[in-house]
Amino acid sequence: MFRQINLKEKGIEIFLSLSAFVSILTTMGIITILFAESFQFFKNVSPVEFFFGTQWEPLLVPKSFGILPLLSGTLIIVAGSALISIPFGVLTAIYLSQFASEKTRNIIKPVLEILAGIPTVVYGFFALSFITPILRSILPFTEVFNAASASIVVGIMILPMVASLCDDALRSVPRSLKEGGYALGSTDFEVIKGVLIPSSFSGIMASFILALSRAFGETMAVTIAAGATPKLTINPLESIQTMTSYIVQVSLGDTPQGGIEYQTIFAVGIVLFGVTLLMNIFANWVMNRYREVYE
Amino acid sequence: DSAKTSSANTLSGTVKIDGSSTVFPITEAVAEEFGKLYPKVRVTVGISGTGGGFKKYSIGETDINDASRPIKDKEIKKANENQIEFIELPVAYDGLSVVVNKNNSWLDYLTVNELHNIWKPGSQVHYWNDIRSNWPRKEIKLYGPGTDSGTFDYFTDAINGKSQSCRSDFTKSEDDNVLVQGVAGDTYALGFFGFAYYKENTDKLKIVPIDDGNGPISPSMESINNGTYSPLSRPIFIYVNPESLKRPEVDKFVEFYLAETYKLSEEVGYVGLPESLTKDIQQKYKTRSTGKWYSQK
Amino acid sequence: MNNKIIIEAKNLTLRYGKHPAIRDCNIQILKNKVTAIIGPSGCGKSTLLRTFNRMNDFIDNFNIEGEVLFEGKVINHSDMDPVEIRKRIGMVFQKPNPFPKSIFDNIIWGPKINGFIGNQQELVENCLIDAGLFDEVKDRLNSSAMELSGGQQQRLCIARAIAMKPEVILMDEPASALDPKATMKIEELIKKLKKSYTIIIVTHNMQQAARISDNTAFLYEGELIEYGKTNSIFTKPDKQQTEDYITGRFG
Amino acid sequence: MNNKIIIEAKNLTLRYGKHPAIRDCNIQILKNKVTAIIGPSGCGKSTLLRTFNRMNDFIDNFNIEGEVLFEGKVINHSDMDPVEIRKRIGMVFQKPNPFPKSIFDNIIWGPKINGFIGNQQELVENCLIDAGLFDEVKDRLNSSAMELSGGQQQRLCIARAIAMKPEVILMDEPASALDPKATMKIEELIKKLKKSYTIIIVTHNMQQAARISDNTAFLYEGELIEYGKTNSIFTKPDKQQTEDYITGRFG
Amino acid sequence: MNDILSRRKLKAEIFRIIATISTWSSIIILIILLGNIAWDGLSKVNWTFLNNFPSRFPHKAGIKAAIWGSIWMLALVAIIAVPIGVSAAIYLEEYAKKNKLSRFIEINIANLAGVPSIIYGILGLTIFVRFFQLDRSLLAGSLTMSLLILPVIIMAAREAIKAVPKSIRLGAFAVGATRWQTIQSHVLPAATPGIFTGVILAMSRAIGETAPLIMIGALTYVAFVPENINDPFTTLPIQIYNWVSRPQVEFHHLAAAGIIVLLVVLLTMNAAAILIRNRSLKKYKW
Ligand SMILES: Nc1ncnc2c1ncn2[C@@H]1O[C@H](COP(=O)(O)OP(=O)(O)OP(=O)(O)O)[C@@H](O)[C@H]1O
Ligand SMILES: Nc1ncnc2c1ncn2[C@@H]1O[C@H](COP(=O)(O)OP(=O)(O)OP(=O)(O)O)[C@@H](O)[C@H]1O
Ligand SMILES: [Mg+2]
Ligand SMILES: [Mg+2]
Repeated sequence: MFRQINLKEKGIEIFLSLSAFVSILTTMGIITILFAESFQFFKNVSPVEFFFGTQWEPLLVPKSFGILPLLSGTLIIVAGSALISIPFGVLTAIYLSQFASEKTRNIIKPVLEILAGIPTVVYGFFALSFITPILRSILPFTEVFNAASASIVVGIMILPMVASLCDDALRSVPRSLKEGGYALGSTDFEVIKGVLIPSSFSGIMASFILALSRAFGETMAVTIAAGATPKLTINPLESIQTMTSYIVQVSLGDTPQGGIEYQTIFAVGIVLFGVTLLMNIFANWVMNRYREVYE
Repeated sequence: DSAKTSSANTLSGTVKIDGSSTVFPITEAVAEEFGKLYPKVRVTVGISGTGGGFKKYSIGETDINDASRPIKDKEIKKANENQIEFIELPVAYDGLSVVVNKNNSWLDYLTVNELHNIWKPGSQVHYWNDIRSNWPRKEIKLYGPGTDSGTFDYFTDAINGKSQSCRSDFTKSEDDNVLVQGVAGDTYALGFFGFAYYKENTDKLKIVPIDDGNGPISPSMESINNGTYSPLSRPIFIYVNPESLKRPEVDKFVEFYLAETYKLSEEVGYVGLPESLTKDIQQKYKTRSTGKWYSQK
Repeated sequence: MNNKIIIEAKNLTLRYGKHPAIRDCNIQILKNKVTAIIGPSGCGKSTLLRTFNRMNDFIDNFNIEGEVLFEGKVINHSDMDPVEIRKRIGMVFQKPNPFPKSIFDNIIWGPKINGFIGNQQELVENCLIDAGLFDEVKDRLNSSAMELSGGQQQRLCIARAIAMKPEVILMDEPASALDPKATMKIEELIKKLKKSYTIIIVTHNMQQAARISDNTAFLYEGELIEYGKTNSIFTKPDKQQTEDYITGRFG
Repeated sequence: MNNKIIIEAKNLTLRYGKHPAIRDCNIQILKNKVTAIIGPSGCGKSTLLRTFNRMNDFIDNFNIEGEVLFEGKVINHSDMDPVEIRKRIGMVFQKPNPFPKSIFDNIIWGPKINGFIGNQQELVENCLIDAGLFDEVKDRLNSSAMELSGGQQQRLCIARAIAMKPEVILMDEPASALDPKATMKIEELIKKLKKSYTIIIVTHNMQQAARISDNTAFLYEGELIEYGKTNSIFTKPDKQQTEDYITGRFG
Repeated sequence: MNDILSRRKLKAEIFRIIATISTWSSIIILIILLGNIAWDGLSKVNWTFLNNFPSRFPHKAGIKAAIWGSIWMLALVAIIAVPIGVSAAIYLEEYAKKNKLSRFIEINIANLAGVPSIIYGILGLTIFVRFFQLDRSLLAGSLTMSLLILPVIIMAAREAIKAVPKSIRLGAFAVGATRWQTIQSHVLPAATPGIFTGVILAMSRAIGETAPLIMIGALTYVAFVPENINDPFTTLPIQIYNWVSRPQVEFHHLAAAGIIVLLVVLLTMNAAAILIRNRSLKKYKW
């Protein structure tokens, strides 16, 4: 009777582990595809030019293959949208979980989640026809297509993700901890900053990772609002291009497939993959370092 | 006539089309009309770009490819590897339009040579008065479509003599509507894109007549159709797999396409081919003559 | 001995939803005294205690009727700032609830946000010594408080509360998770603190109540049955119920 | 009286990371007896107790050396199914941890997943009565267990454990949150249960240990200092440390 | 000292005001955005629009095929991705040992969340469309989209599961529950609100994605309603994207109308999830 190993339990565990394994298969698939094609690419283009070149015009004659402009474009968008979505998202989550009444919260949260479902094309046009004119009236030298307004809409777009997930994380902190904080005569702000946020740190970080990953991979809105101009710049008021929008542009464009122009998208894909990986490893490190477990 | 309807009612099957988003509106219009006559035939049209479309076409996944540029040698090679042939059929013209902002008061026309000077690789034109010295010394802002679009491909070929050869420091956007907004919002802008987008935005933009040696001509239905708007009108194509034509529904569809394209392309903002050319093309289709044809002409 | 009233409840009725947990309670807590609240489980001790520093604000369907006064001021109105009150009225909870931080940070956090500028190390050590925890944790002040045993966590929470040097300390069964030695330490601490602080303690331990408190309140099913000098309550209670409860003859 | 050994620890060393919480402990728990584990806070009582039903499996950096035997079989190897063990060795925790479900569901859940087919209402009521909670909650069996007071929650957890009718019940300070009346009920319950069950109880309350247990183990800083008949431990302990602790003269 | 207190209180108050303003400004932006769309599109949403297939004439064009395509796809994605995602989350939180492999899977999943959707399109095209020969079918599209949103579901579900107090699990184990019984009866119900948040966000993403579907060959002109999972299909965002990029302004208005329809579909889908979430939020408080 003691030796009996529960078959059903074992079966469930195996099924669950297979589900987790799907993600590994996905990654393997992606890496295989990316590497197979970029291998061809790097036969023709030296990695030095690719990683350190400052001009990206694989489709122009003469061609140039320096990825830095795409990288800078991507980073501007990610940084800009983080600047919007993280503070606003976290503040919204705090408002929802701490200040808002149950009723308000039950209305606001779903409403915000609608923001996440609006097709990104729409955000692009919203940026172009609403945010850019405002920017241009404040800073007249802003270009019609600019990274700033793209970052802003991407920030708005991923804000619900931050807000909604952080709200859940904050709410799952046991009430006794919160009370412990208040019992020391602290204000709402101090309890939030000193007790709630540290206690739900891993959830908050997870929301940032998800949201910024989305910003990282965002395409349509950026293409429309920021143009498709690869340019090595840190000026958010200029037109730029991101890695993803380059990939979409080429894969849905008129470029013939199979040539070196087309292989660029896989090389860019690899870089994108690598950069996300680095970002995630960093986030993971931060999370493990500062995670505080309760209970 | 009753015989025709009965055949229409019984004809069934699918016609798979993919390819350029530029050609899409025409193909869609044809499919819509065709569907009224042959309700049992399922016509599907995708938009994965000329290049993406050719990839699918060249492994036999589609019957017809919409293309905003002629097929390239690489693509022919790919298709040949899979024993897939093609009949190249021009279906309409798209006039590229060069436009400036409504507030641009100084520009009357541009010559082909001036355009070349502006757009050539390594161009030294940075201010308007670099083009003509009596124009204002204001920085010129250039707008153009994404470098992988058929429009860009054709423009560079026509103006700079070699496709994809171009200066790189202009503002690009994938979406022609977006370019419209760019030029409309920028007094010192100059840009180019498909004629249909100008036609819908005449109130926001000013068209630039082009002089190729025979006097400045603005793009219009007429000037594009009769070839006087030169060199910026380009043909757009469909590529048909002769193997698929063995299926009557595909055959009927292409036949219908060629018969109706003049009328339908105008309805969706493109310019129909001149009648003489249409005849040639229909003839070519009848004889199923495969291979690259237009660019040699 | 002064007999100044520091906290007073007037006609206090406390409800969770409709269910009344305290009914029409009137009680006066004297300054610099130790007041014990005793009564069977579920009689409303915690509820009453938590009302004194507005901890019940966090319970959704809680509502309050009547008045609670602190130094003569009504504190249960929403225009009264609970932060101020809680700073002056500290609390130790029934279930230990350390913050998921280091032991050191658990104690220093309160004083720090209140602008403490003295020697942090010293403060932390003194509080730990007072709470009888110092020896056990002196080598690992920077490890997580979550790794402490149940009793250690509770003593940490006491240390955390006294680090704030409040005027009143509310203790909800602070010693229930402690062994005799730690309990004795806490009792000594309470006796020491009472010179300068007012202490209200909920306890199940009659001996403890008898040992340390000056006054004792006996609650039963939400009603304050008897309140008076601990001596007299434990030797000659007025009410039969009180006597039954104290002698364990109850129910 | 039979003296069958039901649980036995052999050369048991328990560590959190490197820090040893129990050192080289050998102890034999007798069947149908009440064994009390006493000792100062942090000495390792909970740690030891939790090893008897493999509850420490859930602590990441916990490791175990030596053997724990249940009815002569080693149970601390990973090929032994802990579920089976826990069904037969129930547990009541130091901090009450009711499920966020109704009172009724809290009790019936364990029997239900283990295939109970009898009268649910009856079982729940009996367990509540045994745990001395029935009267307080009989009108709200379907309301959430999270709304109970601390002591009520603890009694609910006891009711939950006995509903499983285990062979051994481990109790980690089950009465620390209870008032004398409830405590007495629990003690009576323990006395009643001991006819058919084996009970191991961690307690801080010397009187309680003396009242209810047959055998007592005294732990100090991770070491089993003394173990024997409760009578002799409380009247003439072998070791000085034990005597000091019991009389409260400690430290 | 009192000075400090009033400063702290001021800080708290300012913070509260900032948090409130932040929230409401997001709402206002949403209102502007939706207002913009409604202004352009509301008048176009009518029966003809809902019940017609695409057309070159704006007044005749409709989105019947796209609506059904989207609904089919979302339903399939929900069936495929939610169970797998939640299972994976459970495995990682409750079963997997905290070792190198589980760390690797963890980082891997976070990383997948950042892979741009177009790459999933390429993956879907290679694997589902070509390798498994599913063709350009609903099934191929749904499988691709499921892979795309899996990381979102997994990560949100993991956080939700992690937030369930450990003492609840211990309580269950102590009455002889197996791991799965514990998960099923205590962990999952308590984690439901968080899981649903993840599902809502993921489905919102799935409904708005265009590029990967175009990549695997979801079509744009489809004049029939898909009848089974092997049929070709189109979806709302593809149709919207197509209309937006047309030169004629009437089509832009149709696009706005399409967006309204998309939001309605999204809302109806989410409403169920939100209801469940709010119901269980009330139940699980600690
Ligand atoms: N999860 C953990 N990680 C690291 N150390 C731990 C952990 N749990 C307990 N300890 C340490 O192990 C020692 C024994 O703890 P244990 O909980 O067994 O004490 P106890 O005798 O039950 O005390 P109490 O009476 O206060 O509950 C203590 O020093 C404690 O700090
Ligand atoms: N959040 C709540 N919602 C509803 N009822 C509650 C809530 N908290 C407590 N109660 C009920 O109010 C009554 C008084 O609870 P309280 O916690 O004050 O008891 P107590 O005297 O502290 O008991 P114990 O000694 O067991 O801690 C109890 O019947 C309890 O079930
Ligand atoms: Mg209480
Ligand atoms: Mg313990």
